[in-house]
Amino acid sequence: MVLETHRIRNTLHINMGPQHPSTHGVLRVELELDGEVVVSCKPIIGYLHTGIEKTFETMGYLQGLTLTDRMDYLNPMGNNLAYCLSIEKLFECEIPERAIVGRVLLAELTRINSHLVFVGTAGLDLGASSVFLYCLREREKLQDLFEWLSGQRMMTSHIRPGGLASDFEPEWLTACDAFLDEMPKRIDEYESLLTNNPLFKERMIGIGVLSAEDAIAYGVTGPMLRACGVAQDLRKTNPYLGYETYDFDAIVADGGDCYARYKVRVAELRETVKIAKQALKRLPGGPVKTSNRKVMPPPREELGTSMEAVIHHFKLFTEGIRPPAGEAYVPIESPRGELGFYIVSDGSGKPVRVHERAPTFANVQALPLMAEGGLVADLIAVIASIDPVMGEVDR
Amino acid sequence: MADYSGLFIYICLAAAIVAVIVAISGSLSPSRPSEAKSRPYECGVSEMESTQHRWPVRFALVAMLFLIFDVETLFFYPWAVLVRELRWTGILGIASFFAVLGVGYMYARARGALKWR
Amino acid sequence: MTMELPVTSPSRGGHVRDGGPGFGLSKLADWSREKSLWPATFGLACCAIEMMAASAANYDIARFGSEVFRASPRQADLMIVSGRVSQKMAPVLREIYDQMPEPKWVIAMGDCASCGGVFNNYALIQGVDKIVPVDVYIPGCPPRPESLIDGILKLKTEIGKGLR
Amino acid sequence: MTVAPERLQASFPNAHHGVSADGIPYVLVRPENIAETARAARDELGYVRWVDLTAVDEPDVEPRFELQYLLYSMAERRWLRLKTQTDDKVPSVTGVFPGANWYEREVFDLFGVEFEGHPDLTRIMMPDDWQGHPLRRDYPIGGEAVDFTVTREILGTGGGNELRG
Repeated sequence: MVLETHRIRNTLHINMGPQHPSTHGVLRVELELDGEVVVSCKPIIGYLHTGIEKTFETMGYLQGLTLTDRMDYLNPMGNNLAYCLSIEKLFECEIPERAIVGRVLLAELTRINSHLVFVGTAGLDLGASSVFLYCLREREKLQDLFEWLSGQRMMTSHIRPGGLASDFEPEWLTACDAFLDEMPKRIDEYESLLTNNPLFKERMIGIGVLSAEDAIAYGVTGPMLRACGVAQDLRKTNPYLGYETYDFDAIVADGGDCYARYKVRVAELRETVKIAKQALKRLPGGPVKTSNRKVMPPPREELGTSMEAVIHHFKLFTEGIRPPAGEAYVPIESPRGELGFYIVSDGSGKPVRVHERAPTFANVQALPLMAEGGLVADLIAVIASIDPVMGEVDR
Repeated sequence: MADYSGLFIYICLAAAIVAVIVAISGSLSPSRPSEAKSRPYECGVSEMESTQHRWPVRFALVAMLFLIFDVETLFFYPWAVLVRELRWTGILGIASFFAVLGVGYMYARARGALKWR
Repeated sequence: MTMELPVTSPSRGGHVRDGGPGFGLSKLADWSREKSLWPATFGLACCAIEMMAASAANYDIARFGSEVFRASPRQADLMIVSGRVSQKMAPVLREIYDQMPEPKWVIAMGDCASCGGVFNNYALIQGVDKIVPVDVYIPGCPPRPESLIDGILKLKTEIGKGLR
Repeated sequence: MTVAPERLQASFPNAHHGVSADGIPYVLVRPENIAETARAARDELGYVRWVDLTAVDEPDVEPRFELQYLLYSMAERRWLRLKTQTDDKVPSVTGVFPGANWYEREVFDLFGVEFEGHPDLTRIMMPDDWQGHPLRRDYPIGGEAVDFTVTREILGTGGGNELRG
């Protein structure tokens, strides 16, 4: 057996592929390793490309709403909200006060839902498997609330263009209040497990450092950008839904490493509970659906009396909603960053183009900046700290 | 000849159990070698390149250090079982054993053998 | 892009009952295979989050022997395809399936894995049974953890009886 | 929320200006000087944060693709949209904004717009051997016809596959 001599290279070229326990979905990373040190790391995406933006163009606007739930499946109501805000901006339609405050409440509850999965999986990736079970215990309570409200645990589609799908029941509000009262104690539990755990700190502090300039130039947003010391939170810088009237502070940490990102997200969990409680307290009465008949169908009882309502009802349910021609992009602050739907409409029932500005698409693109030079085990911590959701990266 | 029959039975029993387990699993599990199964598992993507090439010596160093200190803990077991009977002489003996290896550990740590970079 | 299915018929799910040495040993084998079905982590999309919820404290599929999610296909005997399978992911899924030792079974969790679901377009494999033989299809988008447990239990009873 | 168009008009005299329905001003420039416009927007006007790039395909309009670049100014907390219209070629802006790398690869992959000067212009979403650019309007939606009994009777056994193209 002739031992064929081949080029002597001292770097090992391996593939941390789509099916990997700690790539948070189907992210593939091609690694060039010199021993344990990552020499070059090239993220490859597309393994969950679902052609959602093409499917939008074959559906009406209201049907497209169900697609938004499945893009960032950890933040379904946030996606619905961004989609609806862009459509309502095209319509210039007025949303009743109760729907606005209700949307803030639901968006913040979804933020808790998403950050709980982050804390759970960040611990799980670094070997702390009990935190995962604690976090998902609270998340189950939250999902029961969502299911009670909208009938679906995850894909709620509860925020519709023009308001909400249905009103809040008083008992639901009290149950939600009880859940929010209990959350701060739970967050202390998670913090007691992870935050000052020497192993956790050893694995996270000083790992995967990202400078503020790189983050801004690469379009990184959300907790990753705030962890680099940049106070960029759309709820504060470009408030929507009346966020300027709520008293909370945007968490900014410096250091730009994995631990700073973890701290920003956990502190944000506490702020989110505060906002949700304020939203619950100030939830006004009144309808949750807009009176603009081009967007929302008239209530059932009105159909019996006014012919005009029947015409609106008929047009809405045959051609769907038809926003005036134009383009709109109204971003929100999703748990991962700036999330917005760029919708181009030509006045017909089907959109010309719906493009989702996914925050983690830019965040994952910055992975090589953080991972190169570190060890392989640090790459796992960096991917966990990015908290990517491949559903919205690959769309 | 001191009574070694106990040890002899123990060894036969161990060998018998192993033989039974191997026999049952060998006969029951269907073995269907296929071309895909022989390929190395690399997270689902077919193998990038051959893996026969040089890898850094640090891996060997870490393996040796592990071997030494793992075997060291092995020697604690017999002492731990008889800790009461051995009393002070036992503790003295194991302390000296531990001290010698402790010095070795300190030296390795001071030389930075444990740090990867 | 459909690949040729393996020689074992889908109803067998790749586990060919070769009879074994009679006197009930194969019955013992079926019983033991049923009791500890170790799933391979094949979380793709939203259904993976529901699978995580199923393996967490509230629904806990560990009660049925699926405690540990094996990362490598070598040690797994059940592949739960949870999520949508894109064109780029199909050869990877097929490779993982091939690298799993027999006996192996496949659960298509959710509409996207069973039939492409709401995404009837160019990007997805319309149903994972186009590339691997599937034993249990679980409807739902995403299916509740209870329906995942129900699917696993149905598969277990079939394995126990040696039908699959 | 609209920036004073004069300030924009001053820095980009020969460009077409406007404000979209969402109040974000846009500057329509010719494809060849998109890079300079981006550099000017970043350096002079302070739009330092890269936000988004996508394309809109209008098959019956002469320059088929309209590229939408979205930037954000941290100081003034405002967005700015740069637009260019092209049929196939556009210079890449990865020199000005490194964040544009994946976005340009995605537009190349799904629309087929070439970005000259892009470090690694390959497919990012679709498999590497994929034919065609899916997000073009003339690209069929694909998938397969759902085999309802209704479609089977009306359209014969085909079940409406020809609709799918």
